[in-house]
Amino acid sequence: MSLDVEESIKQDIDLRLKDIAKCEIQRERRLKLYTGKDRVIPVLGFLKSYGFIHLAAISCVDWLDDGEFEIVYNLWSYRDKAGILVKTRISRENPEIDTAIPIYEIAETYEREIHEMFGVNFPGNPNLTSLFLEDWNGPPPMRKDFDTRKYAAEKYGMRDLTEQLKIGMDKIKGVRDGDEIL
Amino acid sequence: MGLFKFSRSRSLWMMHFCTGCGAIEMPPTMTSRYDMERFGIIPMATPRQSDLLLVTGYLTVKTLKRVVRSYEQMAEPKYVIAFGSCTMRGGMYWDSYNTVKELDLYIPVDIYINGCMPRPEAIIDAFIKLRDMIDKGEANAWKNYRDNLDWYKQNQAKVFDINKWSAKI
Amino acid sequence: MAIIIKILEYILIAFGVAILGLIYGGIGRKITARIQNRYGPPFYQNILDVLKLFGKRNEASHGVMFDLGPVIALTGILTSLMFLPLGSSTPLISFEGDIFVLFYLLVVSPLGMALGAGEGANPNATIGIARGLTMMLGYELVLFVSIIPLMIHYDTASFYKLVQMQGTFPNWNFFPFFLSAFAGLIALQGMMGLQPFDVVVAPHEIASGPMVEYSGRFLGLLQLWHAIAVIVETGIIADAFLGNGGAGWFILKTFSLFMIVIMVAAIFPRFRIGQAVKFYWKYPLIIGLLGFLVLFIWR
Amino acid sequence: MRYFEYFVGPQHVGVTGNMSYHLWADGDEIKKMITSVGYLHRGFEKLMEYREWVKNVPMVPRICVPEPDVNEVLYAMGVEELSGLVPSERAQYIRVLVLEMARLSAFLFYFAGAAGALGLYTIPQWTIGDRDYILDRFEELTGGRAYHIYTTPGGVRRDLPDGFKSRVQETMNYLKKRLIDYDRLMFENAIIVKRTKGIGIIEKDYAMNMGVTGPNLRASGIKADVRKDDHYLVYDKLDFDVPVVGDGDIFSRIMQRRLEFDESIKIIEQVLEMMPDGGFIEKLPNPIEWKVPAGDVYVKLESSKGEFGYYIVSNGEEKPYRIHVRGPSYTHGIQVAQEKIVGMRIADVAPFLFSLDVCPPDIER
Repeated sequence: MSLDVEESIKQDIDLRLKDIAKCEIQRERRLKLYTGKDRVIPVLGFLKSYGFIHLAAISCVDWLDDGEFEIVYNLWSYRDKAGILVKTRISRENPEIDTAIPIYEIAETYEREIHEMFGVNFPGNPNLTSLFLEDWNGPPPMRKDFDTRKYAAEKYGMRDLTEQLKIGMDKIKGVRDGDEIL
Repeated sequence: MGLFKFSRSRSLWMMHFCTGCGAIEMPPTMTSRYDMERFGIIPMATPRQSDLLLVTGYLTVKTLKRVVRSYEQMAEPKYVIAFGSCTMRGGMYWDSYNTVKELDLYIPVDIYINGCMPRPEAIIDAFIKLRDMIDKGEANAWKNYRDNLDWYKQNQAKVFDINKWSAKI
Repeated sequence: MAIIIKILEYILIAFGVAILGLIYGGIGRKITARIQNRYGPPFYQNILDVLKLFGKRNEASHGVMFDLGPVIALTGILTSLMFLPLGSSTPLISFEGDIFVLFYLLVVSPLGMALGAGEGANPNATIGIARGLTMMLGYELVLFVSIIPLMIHYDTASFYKLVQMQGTFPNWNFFPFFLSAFAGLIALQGMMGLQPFDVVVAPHEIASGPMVEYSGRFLGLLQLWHAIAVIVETGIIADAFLGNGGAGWFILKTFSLFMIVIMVAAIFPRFRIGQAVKFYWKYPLIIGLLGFLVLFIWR
Repeated sequence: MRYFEYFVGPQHVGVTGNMSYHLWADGDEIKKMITSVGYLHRGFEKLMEYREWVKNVPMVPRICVPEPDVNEVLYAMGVEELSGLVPSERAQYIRVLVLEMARLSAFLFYFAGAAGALGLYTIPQWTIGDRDYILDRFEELTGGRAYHIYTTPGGVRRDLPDGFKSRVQETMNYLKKRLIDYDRLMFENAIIVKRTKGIGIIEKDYAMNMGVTGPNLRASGIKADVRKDDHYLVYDKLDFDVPVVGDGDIFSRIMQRRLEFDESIKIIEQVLEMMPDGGFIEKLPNPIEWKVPAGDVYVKLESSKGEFGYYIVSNGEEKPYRIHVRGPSYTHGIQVAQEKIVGMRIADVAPFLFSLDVCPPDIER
């Protein structure tokens, strides 16, 4: 397999975004691009004009140990048939990154979700209301320090069924020992 | 009175509310292969007209509010069939932060169907069981709700703000 | 004395017609089911449904008018039943001009429904009412246009006389006035509120429309209204175009018409309300107007 | 100006699942809509972080209910790419077979929904009844009707049963026969054409900018298919067309699926013919202690609704660090529907939403 298309994309990106972004080829039809928090919008603007018109998703990864959130913009070019992951890191203390709506209109919903699930703020996004959760009172649930098991046990506490289980187990045992006719 | 009871068990109108993934086995049950209209069960568009609520799978808190509200709008006598493991003890989502685990804490349940997800045969079996239960006068979960309203409301209040979300009976 | 017997007779007829209408509905469901490759409910299913609805413990009420709505609807259709000759039998009330009264009375039921559902204040019901009344503009016109040639031809406005003068099999109005009959049949489809004209209930759009808030006994009354309406509506077409005859023939004719309507409904999707009314004002109306030509040719 | 407020869902026949729309209408014309999703949010992405790599296999199919196999295959593809496993060719062919059968069953579901929304209640009865024959084949192959949990990282769980190929071929022949009836009743029905032509148009450029994918994008006139562009499994060895209808209205979206239905049958027949012999699963490490090497990967494939994608991040532990699921309905279910529904009639809301094939569980996960 040849990586001609990927190489040429990398060359173009390196040429245009030499100082602000680092590009690497992951595999066939997949590239990665690392950039700084403040440079994301110009980088995305360039990539869109380059042909990456399809924003497939915006993901967020919580790197708890590093104290950072990683925002991953997932782009695809219908012309070159290649995808690129644009990654940037923002601090966990004050998570804030400019909205990508001016470039990709569809970013609105993705940013809304990340705002709700991670508590990342997107200045410029007019619609940062809750998307999936309603009357949510806990911390943003997708953060690594949110323990869903503890939260679920506290909120939805299940009934203790050990007694019933014991009765059931005794029945099974009785059947096994031949006390009861099957 | 016997005639009313007979007709009650043979004409169950179910509410068209797909609350979870169990809803994927409802269309086959409704349509030509399994055809539940044989038993007089047809989907109805609104809670007012329906007798049977099918909780098809896990309920998120957001859906639970709507389910409770829809359930309270149904005219008595009304019956509830809950689908799948996730309505019993949380099933696959036992540690999820957004789904309720035991459904009968919040609304009364006549019949649980186990499995993930129940096959159409299991669903039809549940319908037949419910029919027998109504004939024998055992399907009384709705009376239970009426009698123990405080207990149910108390449980609902643990999960959401009932003053905001649930109608007063 | 005679009047008491007549009233008793009428009550019996009304009861019988209601049961008959429910059984038609059940058989209709069965036929639809067979078209759809399935077994279908028993033919008495609709009777069970109504019984169940009357056996409900409580129902929601939104005020006096809301409760009265179904009653008005049922009264309207029962009154129109008084004017309808069931085959060759004399209707309870018959006078010169009763066709107009019958047509007026047919509007009472939807209006009663509209008044009742309107008080429910459910947006779905409101849209459903608006659609129902608009729909009436479509099919009523066509129905009238299809009946008028008969009235001119027999020179009477009494339904009973019209049916009597028409005679039995080879003398059916259907043969000379087949264009009018065809228009009437299309109007029947709309009157019964079935596809492609089921815009009023349209579950996918407005969740069963005007009936959205009704439950229990009120819904039961509405079901009864529907059952009687089936007989009255098919009865009008059967009487006007398919000759007179005994009660057995009447049942056979209305049932055949009902079957045609049900089968057409099974294979058509739904019009948008605008399209439905436009459709009525175009093809069936033109066909109905062409029906007038028969008057000039035949006479 | 005060508008008429009107709710569609979550308890409503006219929604494509458990979601709701808040509409403002002026007479019969929609002026504004707000989508409300989240009724099915189970927090899959969080739950997957708490489970071992193998334990997630039965978890993922629950994400998209009408077409669960895409999730299994995607998850397997992602884990394989991270850990350097390559499934045997036979396993890849079986995966294609499963995917295409799932696509057919999802399309039959789609026809049922679209016809039901238009009031043609015979088609749902037929298509969903016929879909059961595909489910029968699935049951024979995997043991499950709805959720199959058949594809695992490294291959598939078991080999094809004896005589399976001929029975799949029989099912395909039956479906081909039935399609004639469907065509007559639905796709050539004058009223359906009248109801759906020119309504709910999604323009080409708009669709591309809003991230609409799959059949909806092709119905708008762009020839893009993940199976061709980002070919995975053995799709590059198979011969099939990508039909493009191109008008972007409701009718073309329905027709798009109808044409792709034929292509999927074609693919299945080819797969049955070309399937090589060989093993069906690679040797896997001890599943409890399986540590997938650190790294991140975005895998995607073409589902019946559009581009389904998994972004999987591993930090070299027993459990995934983060999995982001890109559901195809995410774009057209929320923003596109919200913007394009303005100006439509109330009667067209349900057909429009059903024609877009919005699947709430893959939006909300």
